[in-house]
Amino acid sequence: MARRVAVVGTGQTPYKTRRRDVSVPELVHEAAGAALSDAQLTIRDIDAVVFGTAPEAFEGVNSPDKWAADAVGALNKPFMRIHTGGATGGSAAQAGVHHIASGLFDVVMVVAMQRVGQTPEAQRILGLIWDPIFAAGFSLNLITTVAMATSINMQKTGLTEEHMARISMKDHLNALNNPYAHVRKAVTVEDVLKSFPLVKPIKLLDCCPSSDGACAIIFASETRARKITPKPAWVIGMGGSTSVTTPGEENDEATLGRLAAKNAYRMAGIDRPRRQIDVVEPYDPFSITEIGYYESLGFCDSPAEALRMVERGFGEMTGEVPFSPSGGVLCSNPIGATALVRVAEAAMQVTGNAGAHQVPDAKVALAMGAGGSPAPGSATFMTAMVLSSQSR
Amino acid sequence: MGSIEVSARWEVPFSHDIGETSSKFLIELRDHARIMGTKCPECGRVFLPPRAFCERCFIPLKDHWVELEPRGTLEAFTIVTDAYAPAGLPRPPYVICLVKLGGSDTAIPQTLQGLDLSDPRRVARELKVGAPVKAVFKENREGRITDFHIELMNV
Amino acid sequence: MAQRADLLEIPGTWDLPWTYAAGEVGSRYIEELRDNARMMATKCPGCGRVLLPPKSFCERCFVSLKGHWVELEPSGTLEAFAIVTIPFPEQREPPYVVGYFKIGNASTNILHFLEGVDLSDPDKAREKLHIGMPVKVIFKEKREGRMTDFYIVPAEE
Amino acid sequence: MLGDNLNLTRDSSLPGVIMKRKVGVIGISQTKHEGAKRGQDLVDMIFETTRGALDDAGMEIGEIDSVVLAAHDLIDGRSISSMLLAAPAGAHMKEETRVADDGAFAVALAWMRLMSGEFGTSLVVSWSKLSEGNFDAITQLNFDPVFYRPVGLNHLTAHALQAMSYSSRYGVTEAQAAGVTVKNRSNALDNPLAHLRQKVTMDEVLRSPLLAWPLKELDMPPRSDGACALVLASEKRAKKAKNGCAWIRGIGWGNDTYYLGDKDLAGMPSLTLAANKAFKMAKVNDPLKQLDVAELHDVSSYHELMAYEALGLCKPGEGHRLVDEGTTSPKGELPVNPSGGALSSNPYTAVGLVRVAEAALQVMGRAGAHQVPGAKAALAHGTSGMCGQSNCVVIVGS
Repeated sequence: MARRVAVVGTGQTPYKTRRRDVSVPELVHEAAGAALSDAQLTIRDIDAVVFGTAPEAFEGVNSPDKWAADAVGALNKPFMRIHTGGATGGSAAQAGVHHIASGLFDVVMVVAMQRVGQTPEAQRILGLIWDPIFAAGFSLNLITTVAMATSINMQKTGLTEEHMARISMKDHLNALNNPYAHVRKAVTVEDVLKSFPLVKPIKLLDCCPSSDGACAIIFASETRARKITPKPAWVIGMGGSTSVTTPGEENDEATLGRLAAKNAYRMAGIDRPRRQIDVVEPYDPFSITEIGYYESLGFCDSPAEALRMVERGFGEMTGEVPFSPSGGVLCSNPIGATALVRVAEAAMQVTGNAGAHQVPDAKVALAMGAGGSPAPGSATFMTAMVLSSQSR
Repeated sequence: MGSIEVSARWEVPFSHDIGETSSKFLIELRDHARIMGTKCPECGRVFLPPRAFCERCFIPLKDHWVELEPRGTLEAFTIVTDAYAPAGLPRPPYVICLVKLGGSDTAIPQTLQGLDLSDPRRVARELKVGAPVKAVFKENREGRITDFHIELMNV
Repeated sequence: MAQRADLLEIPGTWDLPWTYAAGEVGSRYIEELRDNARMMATKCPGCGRVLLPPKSFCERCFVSLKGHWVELEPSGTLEAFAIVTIPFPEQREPPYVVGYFKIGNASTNILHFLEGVDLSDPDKAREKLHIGMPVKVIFKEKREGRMTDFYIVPAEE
Repeated sequence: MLGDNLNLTRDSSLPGVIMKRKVGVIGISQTKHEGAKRGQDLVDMIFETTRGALDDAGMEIGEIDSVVLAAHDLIDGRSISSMLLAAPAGAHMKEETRVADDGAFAVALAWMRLMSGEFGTSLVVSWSKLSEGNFDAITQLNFDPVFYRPVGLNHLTAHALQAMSYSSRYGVTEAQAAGVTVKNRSNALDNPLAHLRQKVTMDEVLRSPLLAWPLKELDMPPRSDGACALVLASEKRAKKAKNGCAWIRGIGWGNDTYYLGDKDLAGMPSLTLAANKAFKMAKVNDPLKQLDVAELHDVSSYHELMAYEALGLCKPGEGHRLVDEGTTSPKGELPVNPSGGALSSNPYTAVGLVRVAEAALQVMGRAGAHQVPGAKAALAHGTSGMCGQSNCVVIVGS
């Protein structure tokens, strides 16, 4: 990158099933205001705004970014909207970094949001994403898709429902320490296994909730960052990938963020992630996802080893590399904001500002984003960003 | 070239959460036939539709309500004659206007009713920006922006 | 969540009609299904992959696949499946089996329902189904130019 | 001067920031814009266009590092549009991202990605297939469900309110606005890719059916199916381009309030903001003199006049004089929309990208029958949102 860029402030709303007390602009205004006060800046200090939100079919308003522009202080400022499905927050964060790295701006606010509670039929909205000719009409939905993939995984690797339950239990426990988390209720492995079966082998507690919420991050150039805060969180690496994921053709090179992380690691100078990364905020809307990440992000060499790591509590708060100390996507999923929340949480960890869910002495954190879904004609989007307490 | 087409229809029901500020506006309109705006204590601007925050001063306006006179001025209008007329909207021809009410600094879009639209161009010639207008409230109000419409003062 | 009387909701409905063009490749595929009960795919002259559903381009070699047709045997294997026993809005009445199938020598899988499976006891049905099991494509008598002009059933083992 | 081969551009609004890189447009492709490409699916339309841009640049897909798309879900009838449409735009195994804004904003993001030094080449692709959906119903959903949508605002009525505000403020007549349609539709005769290629007379525009006062059918763009793709490259790669290069000399974008009643609808201040940033970067202080051609996003005939004023080509309210006096006609001092503009071809989301493509073709001397002789500096404009809420300006030079 031509210029160093750092996170100098973050803001989040609490994540809830429905925020009846606010409109869309009012919801994002909360997050933007929180980020400004975290950075001790005013809206006049912001040079440009990047907005992220995924399918507008959730809000029921086309281009909700335009409606929300005033609320995020984008009046008379450069403003654009990013939308890469579930990866939106990660792509918006990268766009924010590129705003600054290009040399055109010094301080940029990135805001992302979703309101999944505006329609009773979030799954129906997600039913509108498939190819209209070859995939619509086959009752495909994200739960069915994950159920199919998980069945294959169980047959191939020895993955059990207990492994997934253990991840869910961990994330639910972590969420108890995050005041913004949507689901804040301890669950046991037994609770997960006995939770309502959706599409076998996926059960209710293997899945994320649908959340209303927003997140904002302020990025700054090196000179400005050092003036704004004594503890910037430096963006030392980032990467992304879009890949066609037609079922039947394994595309291991890009699956679960492998390529995105590889690109980010290269920029960050990371060659032994297990030793160099202290904490991970994965994009894991289903309990199965974290287990796959252990291998794809380079924390182990094989899916079988990943299962042993689950059994050892590798990603727990007291484990070798904590995954989702915030409770993760499994406990809060405001879709378009979710990947930006991962970046915000990673920045909070490396600056020691994560409060009750702080990983002690975390210096380097990885934040992931994922969007799209494997289906005929379909692509998936992945983003990875590495934040560090030290500039590179 | 291909000849096959596939039809689909997206029918999605929504229940929009409109928040405290817009709710208060609509409840005042419904229960008291009152038009309420918010006023920024810093820059002094009066917002209609009411805003929960001032986008310039970036401060909350939640408790800064002012009642607005249901009278004001015509700022802009269009006479809609296009055939597109989905359910829930007036049948063409009809008039959409922007009006400032009760000294608000911002204008609100509304329907302008009570005009003879048999010759739209004549109406367009005769309607003038700045014309005095009034809000006319429905008898049976439901807590919707359509609980009132606009008419010219001298009609 | 307790309902607050001071908070209103505004109902709204989206009602958007769409007419999607299937295009040259999609149309030929569907016409072959409808008129000739044939399962056609496109084959990339660059990488040799056989794409089903057929695509008009290869995303890897980034070349057009128009005119590069191959006919597939109407049989194959079950590659992934889910037995759905709960209802999803606007979707098929449960129970049903949805899955991915490798047809003929295709490199990619096609999405479809698996019919002809006794689902009165889903757990028993699950035991009977396995990845890799042979399936066959059955073309309907009356075909209308839709993906549902054929269905897939387990082949006799 | 714009034509100068400047290696350093100092942005005086940001002390200390020096832009060391240069980015150029080296590959361009557009579809023929049409009312309904019924026989061609969206995926194929995007693939053909993207492939065309690569061929134009003399490049293979393997040489592309970055892909930036511009697409709207509700225009495409796909709820995560790029999930199905990124692959035909060349994004497989690439670092791809997408703006849900006009295509000119995708150029802005791609430019930043290249200027950051992270990427050396980028595809920029945008499209719309308006024939597949109901544009009136879709654009009604752009308005909030509480205050704006229930009183009948959509793409047409909102822009009619703006056109009315503008014409009543300055006394702009229907005939003066109609002059824009007459000019752009006449220009389209020289553009084989244009959707509408029939000349219209002043009388025909004035007599066309009234839609929403003061907008008549021929004040408004058609609804088109079409796509556009560009290849952008940093200096080193751009210099090797097969068909030449249009250097991006200046770029700027800006946003105004959403609330139509909060702003002076008779102007487009965010276009002024965007243009001023681009002018500063490109060292333009007299756009009428320094620019040779402009491709503006003419949302309606009135909006082209408003854009002249926002760009500072004339005083507020005097835009029509540039048409009346022939200043913006093909042989005038600053030809505007020699391609025919959106009034002749309107692939909605892609309109701003088509403007950038046309501006680039002009400074490369490749605009064919609608080439402005000797064009060295060109301005392109795209607008996003309703009533000119967001605007982006790109200035390219030879």
